[in-house]
Parts: sequence; C-alpha cells; structure tokens
Amino acid sequence: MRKEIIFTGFGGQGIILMGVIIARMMEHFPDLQVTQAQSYGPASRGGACRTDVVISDQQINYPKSSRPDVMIFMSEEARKRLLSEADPEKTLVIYDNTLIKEIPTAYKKTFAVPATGEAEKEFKNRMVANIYMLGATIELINPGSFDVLKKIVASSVPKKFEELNIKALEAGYEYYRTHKPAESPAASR
Amino acid sequence: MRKEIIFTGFGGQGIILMGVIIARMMEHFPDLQVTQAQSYGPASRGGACRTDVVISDQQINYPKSSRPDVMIFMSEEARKRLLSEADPEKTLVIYDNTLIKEIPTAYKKTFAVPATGEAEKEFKNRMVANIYMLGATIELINPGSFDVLKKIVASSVPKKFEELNIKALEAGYEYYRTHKPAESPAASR
Amino acid sequence: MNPLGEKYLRKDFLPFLFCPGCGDGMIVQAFLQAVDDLGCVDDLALTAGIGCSAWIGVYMHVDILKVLHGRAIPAAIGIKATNPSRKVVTFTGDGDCLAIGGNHLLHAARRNIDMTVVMVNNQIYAMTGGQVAPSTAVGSKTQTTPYGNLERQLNGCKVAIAAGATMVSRWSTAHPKQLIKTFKKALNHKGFSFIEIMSQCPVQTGRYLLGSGSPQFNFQWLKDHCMKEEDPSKWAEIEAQGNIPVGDFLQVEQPEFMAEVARMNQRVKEAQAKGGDR
Amino acid sequence: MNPLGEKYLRKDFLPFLFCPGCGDGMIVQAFLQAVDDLGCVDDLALTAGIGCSAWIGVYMHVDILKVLHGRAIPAAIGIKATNPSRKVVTFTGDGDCLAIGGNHLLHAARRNIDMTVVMVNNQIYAMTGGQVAPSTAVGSKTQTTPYGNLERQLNGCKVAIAAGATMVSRWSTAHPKQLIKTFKKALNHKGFSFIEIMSQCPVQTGRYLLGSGSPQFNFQWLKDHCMKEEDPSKWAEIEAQGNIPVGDFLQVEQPEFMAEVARMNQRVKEAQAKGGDR
Amino acid sequence: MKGAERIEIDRRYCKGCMLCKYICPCDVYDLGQERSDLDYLMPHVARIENCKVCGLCEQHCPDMVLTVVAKKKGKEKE
Amino acid sequence: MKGAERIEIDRRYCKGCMLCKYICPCDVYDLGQERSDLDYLMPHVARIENCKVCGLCEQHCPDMVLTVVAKKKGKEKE
Amino acid sequence: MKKGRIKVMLGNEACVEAALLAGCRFYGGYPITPATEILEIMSRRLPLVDGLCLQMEDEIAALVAVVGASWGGTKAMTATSGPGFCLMQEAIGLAVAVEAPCVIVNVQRGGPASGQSTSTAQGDFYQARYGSNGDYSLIVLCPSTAQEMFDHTIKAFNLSERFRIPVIILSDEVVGHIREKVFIPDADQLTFVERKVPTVPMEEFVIFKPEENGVPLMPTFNTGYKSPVISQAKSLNGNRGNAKEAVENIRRIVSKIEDHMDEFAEVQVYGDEKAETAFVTFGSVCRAARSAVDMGKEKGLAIRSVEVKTVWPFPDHLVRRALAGAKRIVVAEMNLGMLQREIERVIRQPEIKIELFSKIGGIYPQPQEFLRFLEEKR
Amino acid sequence: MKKGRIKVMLGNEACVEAALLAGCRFYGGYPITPATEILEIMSRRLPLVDGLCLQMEDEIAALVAVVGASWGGTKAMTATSGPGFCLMQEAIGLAVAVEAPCVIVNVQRGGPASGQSTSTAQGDFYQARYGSNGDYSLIVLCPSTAQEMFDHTIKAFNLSERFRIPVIILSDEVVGHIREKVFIPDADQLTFVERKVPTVPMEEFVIFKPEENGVPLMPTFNTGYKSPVISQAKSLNGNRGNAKEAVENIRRIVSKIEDHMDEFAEVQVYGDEKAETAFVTFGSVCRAARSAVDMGKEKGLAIRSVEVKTVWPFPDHLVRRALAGAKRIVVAEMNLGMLQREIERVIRQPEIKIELFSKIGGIYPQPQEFLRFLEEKR
Ligand SMILES: Cc1ncc(C[n+]2csc(CCOP(=O)(O)OP(=O)(O)O)c2C)c(N)n1
Ligand SMILES: Cc1ncc(C[n+]2csc(CCOP(=O)(O)OP(=O)(O)O)c2C)c(N)n1
Ligand code: SF4
Ligand code: SF4
Ligand code: SF4
Ligand code: SF4
Ligand code: SF4
Ligand code: SF4
Ligand SMILES: [Mg+2]
Ligand SMILES: [Mg+2]
Repeated sequence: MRKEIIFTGFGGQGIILMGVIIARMMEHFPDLQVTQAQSYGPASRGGACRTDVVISDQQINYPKSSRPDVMIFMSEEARKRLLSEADPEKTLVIYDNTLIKEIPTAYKKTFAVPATGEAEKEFKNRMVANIYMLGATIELINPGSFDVLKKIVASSVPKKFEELNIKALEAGYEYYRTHKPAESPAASR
Repeated sequence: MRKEIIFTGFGGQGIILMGVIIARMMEHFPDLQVTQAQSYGPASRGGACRTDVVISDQQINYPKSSRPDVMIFMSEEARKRLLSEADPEKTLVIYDNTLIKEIPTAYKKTFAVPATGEAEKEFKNRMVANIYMLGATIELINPGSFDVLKKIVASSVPKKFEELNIKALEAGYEYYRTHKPAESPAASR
Repeated sequence: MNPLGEKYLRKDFLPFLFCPGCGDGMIVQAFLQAVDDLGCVDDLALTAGIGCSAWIGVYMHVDILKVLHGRAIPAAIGIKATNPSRKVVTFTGDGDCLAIGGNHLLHAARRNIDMTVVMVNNQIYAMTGGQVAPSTAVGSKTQTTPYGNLERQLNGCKVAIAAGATMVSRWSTAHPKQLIKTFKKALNHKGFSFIEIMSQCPVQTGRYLLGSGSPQFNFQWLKDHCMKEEDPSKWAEIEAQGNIPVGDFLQVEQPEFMAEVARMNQRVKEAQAKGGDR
Repeated sequence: MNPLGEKYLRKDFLPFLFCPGCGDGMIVQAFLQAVDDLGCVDDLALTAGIGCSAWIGVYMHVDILKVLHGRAIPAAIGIKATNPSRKVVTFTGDGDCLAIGGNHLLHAARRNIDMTVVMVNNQIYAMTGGQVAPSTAVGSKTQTTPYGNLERQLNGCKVAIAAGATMVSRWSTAHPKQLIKTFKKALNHKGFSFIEIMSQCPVQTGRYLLGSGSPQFNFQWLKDHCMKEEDPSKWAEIEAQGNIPVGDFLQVEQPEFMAEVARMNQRVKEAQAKGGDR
Repeated sequence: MKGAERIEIDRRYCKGCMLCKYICPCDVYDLGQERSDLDYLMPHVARIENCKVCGLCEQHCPDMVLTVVAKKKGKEKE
Repeated sequence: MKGAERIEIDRRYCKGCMLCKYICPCDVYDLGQERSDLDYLMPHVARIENCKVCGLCEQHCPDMVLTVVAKKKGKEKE
Repeated sequence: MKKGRIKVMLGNEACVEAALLAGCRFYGGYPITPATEILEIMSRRLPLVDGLCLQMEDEIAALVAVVGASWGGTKAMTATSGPGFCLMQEAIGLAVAVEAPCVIVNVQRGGPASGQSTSTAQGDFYQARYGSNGDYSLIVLCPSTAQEMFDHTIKAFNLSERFRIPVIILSDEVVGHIREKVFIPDADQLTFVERKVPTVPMEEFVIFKPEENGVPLMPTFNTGYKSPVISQAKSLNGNRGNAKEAVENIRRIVSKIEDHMDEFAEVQVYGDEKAETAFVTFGSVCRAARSAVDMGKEKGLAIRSVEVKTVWPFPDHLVRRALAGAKRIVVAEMNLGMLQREIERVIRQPEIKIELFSKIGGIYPQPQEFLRFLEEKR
Repeated sequence: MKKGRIKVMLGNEACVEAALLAGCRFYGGYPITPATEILEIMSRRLPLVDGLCLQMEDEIAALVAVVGASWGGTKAMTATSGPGFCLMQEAIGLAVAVEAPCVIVNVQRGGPASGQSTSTAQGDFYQARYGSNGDYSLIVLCPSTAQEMFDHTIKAFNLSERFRIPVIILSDEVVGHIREKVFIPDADQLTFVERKVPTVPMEEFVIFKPEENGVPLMPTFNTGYKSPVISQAKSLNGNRGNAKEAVENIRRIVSKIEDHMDEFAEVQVYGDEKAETAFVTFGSVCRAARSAVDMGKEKGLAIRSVEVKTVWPFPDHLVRRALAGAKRIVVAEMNLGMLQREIERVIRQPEIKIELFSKIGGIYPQPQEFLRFLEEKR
C-alpha cells in the first residue's frame, strides 16, 4: 500500500502545516511509514506552496508524489499550475470552492469543500481554512483516524487558538459527513 | 653559459635589492637572460632572506640555484643555514667578514668583504653595506659591467641617497681591485 | 498600476513578491515619487543585497545590480567608481546591512563616497522566516531567540555617524511625505548618505514580535512608535520608552571621495607630464 | 630574558619575530606586567588574527588561539561561550580589527560579551609591507597610496562606543604605566572592553609615513603626538593638529552577555521543569 | 471641493492588505467580496462620494495598484 | 640612593634597537661594538654608576632581554 | 534490537536531535534556507541542556566561533547552505589547520551564487572537499533520509573527535526538509567518541606530536595546558615551522585521515548486486534510484544502485568493489556531472562509458525517469 | 616578429603591465603575500591612465566591487592568494551568475589556512574550479614565467570579455616573485577583445537571451539599457526564473564556455613528443620539469613534459593527445596530488599507473629530483 497526497495552495494558508499534521499523526500508526516533503517560493506569503505526503506500509524511498492518489487544492493559482499532475481517472481532486471556480469535468473524482468561505463566515478567521479542510478530508486520506488527528491538531497550534481550531476541524468533519463524495477512494484502493 | 648566484643575509639588509639590481642590469645585455627569485621570512626585518640570480645565454627554465657559482653571505645565521648549498670545490663563497667570523677551510674559493664594517665606519650607515658588497663583487658576477651597475644603482635608490650609494659602490669596487681573490672564477668557467 | 507605477515599474516583473501590506512596496512608491520629482531616473544606478527589501529596486525600471547577502555596498562602490556621474543608491535590509554587511557600511561611510544607502529596518530577518536581527529589540521572541533576545540593538544611524557618514536620516513607511523629501535630499547630497526606514513586515515582525499579522496593526505600530527627534542627546530617553527617534539627523559637507580621486588623478598626470614620477 | 620574561614567556618560541624596536614587544611586556600584578595568568585565554601584532600573544605562556586575518573576535567569543570564567583577550592589529574584521568588532561590542580587544594601531599594514590601513591619516603615502591617502580614518574608539562597548581606552607604547593600569581595569571589567594602543612600527610606518626607520624616532613620535584628553568633545581639535587623544574614555556597567545567557538558561530550565515548554 | 470621478484598483496585483481602507480618512472603502487575480479579497469602493482625493490611499498602497481619478475641473459642481 | 649592581643583556635575543639607551634618563648606555646572536650591535653599559634603577630601560626593552639588578640593601653605602 | 523511540521529524530536526545526543553544546550559526531550521531548533534546545546557541553576524564568524568553542573544550557545530558555505571555506581550512573537531552541515540548494534558495541541488560536491586553499583533507558524509541525517550526525561528531577534523554533512534541501519517522536510540545504545586530552605534565607535553593513530592529544583550553595554537604550518611544539616541519605537518594532517579510511568509508548497494546495469548516486538521489531499482525489478530489469555515503575522501576502493562486473554505469546526480568525474577516475576501463543522468534547477528526479534514461540512451 | 620592448620585470609586475594594456581601469584589492605587488603597482599606475585602484576593506568587498565595476562598463580585476581566494569564492559565483567579465589572479602560497605566506604551492588547483557553490564553469590559466604572466593576463581579459565570465590566473609565489625579461609588444601588435553591447532599442532587448556564441550582449550600466541584474537563477528577461528557466540558465552559462573550449584550451609539450616517459605539470613546476627534460637528454633519457596551461575547464582531449603513446606518466606538482586525479580520469588505461612526484611545504622541486624520481620509483 502506498498512498500519495498532495496539498497545495499559496503561502500563508498553512498548507505545509496540513502535511506536517498528517505526518505527525503517523507516530500513532507503528505499521505505517510516512514522508512529508515540501516546496515553496521565496516569499513568505503568496507564491505557490505545496507539500507531498506519502503513506505506506513499506519503507518509502521516493518521497515525492509521482501519481497522486489525492490532491487538495486551496488556491486558483495552485490549481492552474498543478492540476496537470493529477490523473483524471484515478486522482481524487479535492478543492476549496471558495477560491477555485471549477475543476474540468475530465477529472472523474472530485470533492468540493468551501473551507475558506466557512472559515471566514463561521470562524471570522481565514487562518483556520486549512484545519477545516483537514477535517473534511481526513477520512479520504487515512480513514478512521479523526481522533488522532484531533490530538495532533491540538498540539500543533498555539494554546490560545486551540479551541478555535478544534471547532474548525470538527466543522470540516461534519461537512464531510454530510457531503462526502459518492465513492470513497480511500476505501477503493 | 649558466651562472648561478645566491645572495643571502637577514631581512632589512637589502639583500633582495642586490638581486634586483643585478637582474635589472641585464636589460643592457640583450644576449643574456636572467632570473631573480627570492624567498624571505614573514617578518620585515630579521629572519633569513635570500635571492637567487641566474644569468645565462640560453632561456632559463629552472630559476633557482641548484649548484651555485657564487654565494654571497651577509649574516652569520644565513651562513649557518645555507653554506651547505655551496659546493666546497666550485662555489665562490663571498662573505661579509664584519658579521661572519669564518668560513670552514673545506671551502676552497672564498672572498671576505668587510661590507657592514666599512658601511658603518666610512659611511655611518649600515644600510649601504649591500651596495658596497655589490661594488666589491660585480666583477666576479658579471665582469666588465661596473658602469651599467652604477647606472642601475643610481636609479634604484631614492634621489636623496643616490650620492651616498654611489660612493659606497665605488668604495666596494675599490676594495675588490685591491683585495681581489687570486683566481677569478668568473673567468675560469 | 497607478500612474507612477505605469511610468517607472518593470511591467513584466510584477506582481511584487512582497506579502500583502508589506512596507517594502510603499518604499518603492516613495522612492519613485522622489525620483519623479527630481526627474533623475536616467541618472540612477541601484544595487541590492539579499532579503525581502533587497527586491525593492528590482521592480523599478532602472539599472540595478542585485548581488550577494550583505554585499550591496561594495557593488555600489564598483559602479560609482566607474560611473562617477551616476546617482548610486543601495537598497538593503537591516540584516543585510547591519549583520553580514556591517563592515562595508563602516568603510563606505568613512570614504564619504557619493552614494545613498537605504536601509529598510523591519527589525527582523524576514526573507528567511523571522530570525533575530541586530536591529531586534532586547527581549523579543523570534524564531532564533525563543526565550527572548539577549543582544542589544545595533543602531545603524549611530554607527554610520561614528564611521563618518555625511548625511544620516531615519524615517518610517508611516512618513511617506518626509521620506520623499529625504530621498530627494540624499539624491542631491554630495557624499555618503544613510537613510534608515522603519518598515512593517506583518508576516514575520508582526507575527513574532508584535503579536499580530495584520498589515493595519503593523502600520499603526510604526505610526505610534516613531517619534520625531533630531537631537541625539534625547534619543536615549525616547528609546527607553520603547520608541524610535526619527528625523533628519545629520548633514554636513566633507570632501567627497570620487571628487578627490579625480583631483588626484589630475595632479598625478600633470606631474608625470612634467617628468616627475611621483 | 628579564624576570617577567623568564616567568611568562615560551622560551622555545624566542626570539620574538618583531623587528628591532617594534612596539609589539613592549606590549607583550606591559600586558604581562598587568597579568602579574593581578596574578591571573591561569585565567587567561587569548586569541589573535594575522599581522605582526597578532603574534603578541603567541610568546606568552598561556592558552592562545591564533586564527585567520580579521577573525580573532569570533574565535574569542567561541572560547568565552564555552569557558565563561576565563578572561578572554584578543590581540589584533589596526588592519585586522578595523579593515577586514570591522564587523566582528561591532557585534562583539553590541553583545557586551565579557572580553577585551587590544587593538595595536601602528597606522599601517605592517606584516604585508606597508600598505594603507583604515587608521592611516589622510594624505599619507604608503605602498598602496603612493600619491597620498584619500580615505578618512576610521576611529576604532568611536566605532566601539557607537556599537555599545562598555569600556574604551586608548594609550600608546610610550605610556607603559597607564597601559598596565588600563589592562588591569579591562581584565577586571565585566563586559566588552576595547583598548587601542598606538604603537611604533619603525620599519613600515617609520619608513613610509614618518620618514625615519629609527626606533628611537618612532618612539619619540608617539610621545610627541599622543595627548591625554578624555573628553570626546575636544577630540576634533586635537586631531586637527595631527595629534592623537589618549586616555580612558569610557567605562559603564551594562548587563553582560554571558551572565544574561546563564540567567536565561536557568529560567528556561526551571520553566521546563515545571512543564511549560517555553 | 475636490471629488473623485473613480477609483481604480488593478485586480491583477491587489493583495487585499486593506491599508487603503485603513488609511482613508473619509471611510470610502469596505472590505469587498471580490477576489483579485492573486486570490485576495479586494477592497470595495463603497462611498466614493466621500472621497476628498487626498491621495493617501494611493500613496500608501504597497502594490501601487490603486489610482484615484479626480473629477475634471468644472465638473465639480455637477 | 639606589644603584645597580649589574645590568644584564640577554645576548641571545637583543636586537640592538637602542631604545634602552634612548629612554635612560641617566646616560648609562653607549652603542657597543659587540654583536648579539642575532647579529645586531648591542648596547654597552658604559656608566653603570649613573644608574638610579628607575626600571625604564627594562620596561621599554621590546625584547624583554634587559635586566637591571639593584644593589642589595645595606650594600648601598659601600 | 536497540532500545529507543520513534518520532516523525524533519531531516534538519533529526540532525539537531543527534547533535545534542552526541554532546554538542555550542552552535554558532547564521540563517539560510534550507538549513535555517537547524539553527532555529538549536536555539530552542541548547539552553535546556546548558549549551549556547549563537546567531552570529555572518557565516565566517559562525564557523570561527565554532572553532573557538572546540578549542574551548566543547563539541560544536554549525550549518549553512551554498552561499554561506562559500564564506566558511577559509575557516574550514582553519579548523583543519588547528585540528579542531567540529561538524559543519551544508543543506544544499541551487547555485551558483544565490541560485535557487528553496530548491534542492547537489552542486557543492567538490566544494565540500576542495573549497578551501591548500592541501588538506576532511570527511564528508551524505545522508539521504531523515534517519541518516540522525545517524550521520552522530557519526560526524564521532569522526571529528576521533580525527580532530571538521566533518561535513553534505545534505540537501530534500533531506533537510523531509519529515519522516526517525528511530532515536536511547543514549546508552550509542557509542560516543570524545577527543583525547593529554595527561602528562605540561612540561613534557609536545602539542602537535601525533599519537599512534596520527592524531595528537588535544590540550583544550579547559585542560590547563597553556596551548599555543596557530593557523600557520607548524612545528611539533606549535611554533611556526620551517619548510621541513611544514611538510611533515601537512602530510600528517592529511594522512591521519586518508590512512584510516577503512574506519569510516561507506558505500552501500541496493538491488541486485550482480546486475550489469548500475546506478551510482549519493544523497537524496539515492532514494529515487532505489525506487527506480524496485520499479525495474517489477519490469524484469536487474539493476544495482551504488550509494556513496562517505563521498570524501573518495572511497575508490569500495566504489570499485561495488561496481565490479557492471557493464553499464549511470551516475545519477543533481548537478552537471561531479560524482561522474570521480567514477571516471576510479573505473579505468576505457570500454565502459560512464554515463550521466543529471537533473538540475531544483528538479528532483522521478524514478520513472531513471528507467526512461536507461531505455533512451541505450 | 612583433614590435615591442624588453623589460626585466617581476611576474606580478608583468601582470599589471598586461592588464593596463588590455584596458583594465578598475582594480579592487586587498594586500596579501605573495600577491601584494599587483595591488601596489596598480595603485601607482592606474591614476596615470584615469583608472581607479581601491584597496577595499577585505577580499569580499574587493571582488564584489570588481563585479560592480564590470557592470559599470569597465574592465576590472583583482588579485589575491589562498586565504583571500577563499573569501572571494561566493563572489566568484556572483560574477559567474551575473556574467560579469573580470580577471582574478591567485598567486598561490602554502596552505591550508594561513599556511606559509611566503612560500610557493599549487594547492588551490581544485579550489579555483570548484570553490564556489553550485554548478558553474570558468576558465583558469596557469602561467610559469613572467612572460606568461603577461601573456596570460592579456588572454584572461580577452576570454573574460568574450565569454562574460571571471577568468582566473592561477599563478604561484615562484612566478609572481620571479624577475626576468619580459617582451612587451606594442599595443598595435596585440588583439584586444571587448564585450559586445546591445544596439537594438531598449524595448526589444532581452537581457539574457544568448547570441549565437552562447553569450548574451551585455547592457552595462553606461549603455542606458536600464538592466535588471540579479544573482539568482533567472529567466531571459532577468527576473527570477522558474525551475525550467533555471535549468536553461545554468546549462547555458556552463556550456557557453565548455562548448567553445577549442578557442582557448592550451597544452604544450616540451622535449621529445614521442618519449615513453612523460611528466605532466602546470604552473611554475613546468620550468623545473623542462630543465629535467634537458638534463635527461644529456644523459640519454627521452622525456616529454606535458604542460597544462589552461587547467580549467580541464582539456581532456588535448591532454590525451599530448600523452598518446606514453608508457610512464609522472605528474609533478606542488601539492599532494590534484592534477594527478585529472590525469587518472583522462587516461583510462588501467595498465598505466599515474605516478605522483609531489613537493609541498614551499619547496620548489629541483630538476635533479625529477630524474632521481624516475630512477628510484622504477
Ligand atoms: C551568505 C548568505 N547567508 C545567508 C543568506 C540567507 N539570507 C537571505 S536573506 C537573509 C536575511 C534578510 O534579512 P534582512 O536583510 O533584514 O532583509 P528582510 O528580508 O528583512 O527585508 C538571509 C540571512 C544568504 N542569502 N546568503
Ligand atoms: C584573508 C587574508 N587577507 C589578507 C591577508 C594578508 N595579511 C596578513 S597581515 C595583514 C595586515 C596586517 O595589518 P595589521 O592588522 O594592521 O597588523 P600589523 O602587521 O600592522 O601589526 C594582511 C593584509 C591574510 N593573511 N588573510
Ligand atoms: S516577509 Fe515581511 S518583509 Fe518580507 S515581503 Fe513579507 S511582509 Fe514584507
Ligand atoms: S614590520 Fe613594523 S609592526 Fe611588524 S614587526 Fe616590524 S616594526 Fe613591528
Ligand atoms: S492598499 Fe492596495 S493592495 Fe492593499 S488592498 Fe488596497 S488596493 Fe489592494
Ligand atoms: S483619496 Fe483620500 S479620501 Fe479619497 S479614497 Fe483615497 S484616502 Fe480616501
Ligand atoms: S632595548 Fe633591549 S633589544 Fe633594544 S638594544 Fe636595548 S637591550 Fe637590546
Ligand atoms: S634603570 Fe633607569 S637609570 Fe638605570 S639604566 Fe635603566 S633607565 Fe637608566
Ligand atoms: Mg529585515
Ligand atoms: Mg597595523
């Protein structure tokens, strides 16, 4: 089993953190290996930003994604530049539909999550869009690990923002439960 | 014809300048090649100091002395360290006998010049000992070139010391004429 | 693009790589305004080092040589030396100028070579993600001083004065009008001028030092903390309150290096023509 | 060897590589006298850069790390950082300290780390044969300013003060008594101290700058030109006459870096023991 | 009194920092809903009639994307 | 009054700079004729009776090769 | 099996973890992408163990302070990337000359000059060995995983203490910035080497006289030996040496390492050790090559991948052995052909062309590309 | 025969003489033995031709100022030795990256670190090529006589202008400090290359688009082109490049040189071109080897001496040709075996052992020793 997930958006959205959180979760799964690799532009905000997470039950050599199972897009520019890495048939394309208008229909598996919109609307804070997104996608990444995720999120954010983040996480999870894509690719492979 | 001359003494005596002057003289001898190479210790005064001059009618490849024809010693320390480079049979060993007590008798060809003593006594200036020495040895280095030497010396020292140096040079030459070693090795090779 | 931008920016290099609300863009604008007022755009030659602020000059459509971290000043000297009529301006960050590049500042100032160093002080290493800078206040928590900074600040203006700079000013991005005026003064100053600009970096300084990443908050912080005070003897007091003196601190006339070089060359050549070799 | 030499010099390293009459040897002696008076020889750790003056410490029988040109100060910081109880002293030349090493001086001073920098100012690059130094007077002819130096002097004491040094003095080899006293003060000062020593270099400075290679002449030159004046506001006047102000210029108390580090480590460890991670 | 004919915001490069809104002494701007090409929410010119064409917003815009176009003279009284 | 019993000059290392001679307020030294091991002409202690043991020569000797040995107490009157 | 714990860590973090375990108590650094995390994490961790992390004014000061700390008697390190590594070259020579044990990490990014600060590269391969002036030698280790960042850091400290030299960890952006599981053995499961200090009376001690293993005892400044340590070529007592002493000094500081390479040189082979087709790699590229070997196997292609772990002194012997019998040799690296030159030098069979599969510009090679290279260039 | 005059000159002086003839009008330097005379003589000479000689605060500033002057539109140079050469490495990468023509002289002395400041050495052989970070290329010339100091300096300026690169003259103490007769041709007897500047309207000009010869036109700051010049990997218009543009940029700045090596690469053979015994040398050692060849001839020994004049990019092809048929190859150099490694790489015949005759510690080899080596090691 090797699963490749790409998170992408622009700097400042906390894209890398999403990958870090997934990676750190794996400390709780002794039989799984994980790598998380990142690349970003030189400025601290703006600019495309991306992290590749690979989860496997074998030693992971090549640590980047070459045929991603899941791609999560959190900005229009990232979609423009990186969607071509997705396999239209196989890759589950998850996108923040607050920021991304549409995904061409060629891509068979898609899941829209209004993470930024909800973060702005419900939590008055764009900064939690990434955590919302994590909540909405964890079942598609590593099914059944929401509780571990919650623990890791709590320990990954400053104390004073802990509650806010956990709420966003739970809201995302709730969104998933109520909107989840017809076929769960996580289950299918 | 290849002639190798080594000048040696301590820093501050103007040893290097002696080599430079001989080298510059050669601009006036179109058929002769010359190299002058130097080596010195890190401090500006004291420390052994040495320059190798090679004069040849051929292109000079190896620019250092490996079997010197003439060696000129201007300090006791230099004698201690470098006399072994002289060939007891062939090398003409010239030394400042103000500073150097003696040369072992194994060395067959020697010439003592009291350069420092004369400089101090006659000219009240140790700094001209080197020029005195040049005057006393030019015939042994490149016979018949005293006039060229005089010209080069004049242009190599600060204007205000020109007269002093020329006098020292002439005094040295005079010393040579009156004390010259029995057999002139310059003639013999 | 606003009209100033239309006139002077390199369109194919946009957008600025600066984060939203970064003071660096405001400095681009203020500088271009000064240049526009003086009509001297063709006379400019810029240099820069490495850092966010080092990109300021890259967006302006003028000659710019952007070199290594800390080395913008010697690059400027090389340009000035070979183009004495150009107005040479260096854009540099507080880290670029005061940490790795501190020595070049000393020596350019003592030479009183005709150039302007614009040091953008955002009180941090921004480009690399929020490490302590020589300009970071004691006690501040940064990515490399997690328990509070123990090192006292290096005051660029004081150092420039001690080294011999002949014009020294400090303003902030919250003082665009004064800044434009000072830029103009420096561009016309014959000698070494040093302009320090306090600038907001919402992302690193804001986040780590001031507790808010909001551009507005960071901009307001500068407005609140920069106090005009041109008398050095009163600085200590202002600084003790956590505030920052700004103003035009110094401008004197002294022999300028390139002019002295020209005079020397003239003299030496004349002496040589007369036959003397020294 | 005189008794002080017998007691403290490395016999197997003699003679000093200094030229006859060089001031550097006099500094060895004055420093050893101070050390002897304080009885602190076992506490010393020295560093040095490259240059004639950088050899001063090598002949003393104490720990010494002689590093690269200009880098004596960071070496001292590394030693102090790991041996806070040692008295760390750096011997450096005017070129070593103010040219290539200028930046390290700024930063050690601003840190107020407990160490002493002894800068031997012979107004020239001596070791390499008489090139201009940042301390060479305007107009001077050296091997690299054959037509007269155009660059204004960098004043090490002023720079050290601007950067935050907490003790600053200047004396000369013609002031052995005052020098010994100042050495003792510096060795006991808690913080960064900077001592500039005007020193004769008959061979380079004498020959090229002052017109005589005689040790006596060069020594007398210092006696004649160094004037005691501890009030900075009067320096300009003295300097305008071609003279050099000497004296104990500054000594203040400020938090010392290594002490602050120790306090911080204590605090952080206690916090951690209580379970907090910051 | 001066007034603005229009305020242009270059949507290619606006980064939504809202310094324009913050600096405006006349409360001309609101936080808008539209996103610039760089994915940032742009300011919305909500009350252009308040604008005194003081130029502060233009001068402070860090991305030089904002232009306040004054009413032509003579038009002012319309 | 103090006096010097002897003045030692370490011939291994003396460089003949004559700063001792120059600094001596009591004209104790002359330029000598003897050379040190480093080939320099050493100072000659010509008038030791003048010496006040002020220590200046010792303190100023750049090679630390000069030692002024004071007469032992009690000997002074001899 | 060793006792210990498993943690998901950044490669750069694993480096810090190991350094602290190995006893590093001084860090002198300067921020630079992609090495900055090492400085940042050190600044958090060192105060907790009574160490000191100093952000210096530049990389020169950083490494010189490390050398000072090393002579101060402390294990010390620094980390940087290309531009800063340039600035450290003179002080690397210093550390060699004064035989100061220390560890220098270079997390490589794209060059030349400022290059591509956030992208990976392996262009400092030769610089790590030859960037300083004059004759010298040192050890360079190339990790390819966060675990190796950890293991090599322990090894680097041990070798630096054993040989009294700077040891360089030549990592790259991929390895520095990868996050993966790292096994951290308990301290008692690891071996730590400490520099040997003299015990004889000060008068009898000759500071640069080597012991049997070529390395002199180190009278650090906390031992009371009053040591003279200069950066020049020296005689045994530490004074400036004459020509003969200089020759001996230089030969010794080189041969103390090169004569003992079997103590540390390491070359690994992944895949089919007898395969006629061989990749040769170092650093992060090893990982992609391994995947390529696995993919090849699936397709029925026998490939071996030779991984040079200690690239300097170059392990001629081990590399020759690992490549014995190979008919086709492809050197895969993220530069324009550096390791390739060493392989050309070592494999002196004119019939074997040493091919180069080179990726630059920060583009980490994909396993598929290795296989495509094998097909297309055939 | 060319017209000109003959003067007895120091090698370092010949370098200055040639630089001024070639049009050098800016010198940024810092004193260091044994290169200092270049700075000193420049400071006397440049003012007379309205040039500027600046003694900067350190070597970093010196070379960066040279790069500035080069972009300012002036031919510029600097000179240093080992420790200063270390400090210049970052700026060498800068000069490469911003394609600034300039000349850098390294008059080698003993290393590592402060080493032996007044002694000769050839230990910076690899540093001259690989001392800076990342992938790059440049040209390194090695003179062996004062005359070659002159000739190579002219050549260095010409190549730097032709290729828009830093050219390094890797001299050594023996060559820098030798005084001998130098033939100085009249200016009209020499060819001088000048950088090509653009002439198209500013709007049409694309700053880093190469001409046919791989080199872009250079819109120096005196041409009015308002040029953006950054030290990062760049796109054709001068802005930061993406990965693909970075690849192209880096490949171009390397291949513009390496694809045109036949324009400048130079290897000479002295002695019997067919001799089975061959010395391989560079720099000052060539001279001693020549004497050895001559001595050998007297004794009836046929020897050729292969002299590598342009050591970087290493002229594989020319060296192979010059060594064709040689059965015994002895590399003679004043380091512990650097050129030797290149010869091992280039001569891939396992039956030929590449022997090393190495002199270090500042001891210049004597011709007799070469012959003794041949006898003893047989
Ligand atoms: C030699 C070298 N060291 C370190 C770096 C990494 N670096 C790039 S920018 C920077 C700091 C920039 O800080 P500052 O000058 O204050 O500029 P800012 O980004 O804050 O505007 C550093 C350390 C580098 N590029 N080169
Ligand atoms: C990096 C480097 N650059 C240059 C040198 C050459 N160098 C040795 S000493 C020195 C100047 C010394 O001058 P100063 O510090 O004033 O000491 P002094 O000899 O005058 O006492 C120089 C330039 C060097 N050793 N290293
Ligand atoms: S990190 Fe700070 S200084 Fe850099 S661009 Fe962003 S806001 Fe500006
Ligand atoms: S050159 Fe000058 S400073 Fe150096 S040892 Fe000689 S006199 Fe002293
Ligand atoms: S100030 Fe400029 S960039 Fe910021 S929101 Fe307003 S228009 Fe946009
Ligand atoms: S011009 Fe002045 S009043 Fe008008 S919108 Fe801008 S800031 Fe507000
Ligand atoms: S001062 Fe010292 S070195 Fe100089 S002459 Fe007198 S005894 Fe000799
Ligand atoms: S002790 Fe004083 S009086 Fe006696 S010789 Fe020395 S200087 Fe002269
Ligand atoms: Mg900053
Ligand atoms: Mg000096």
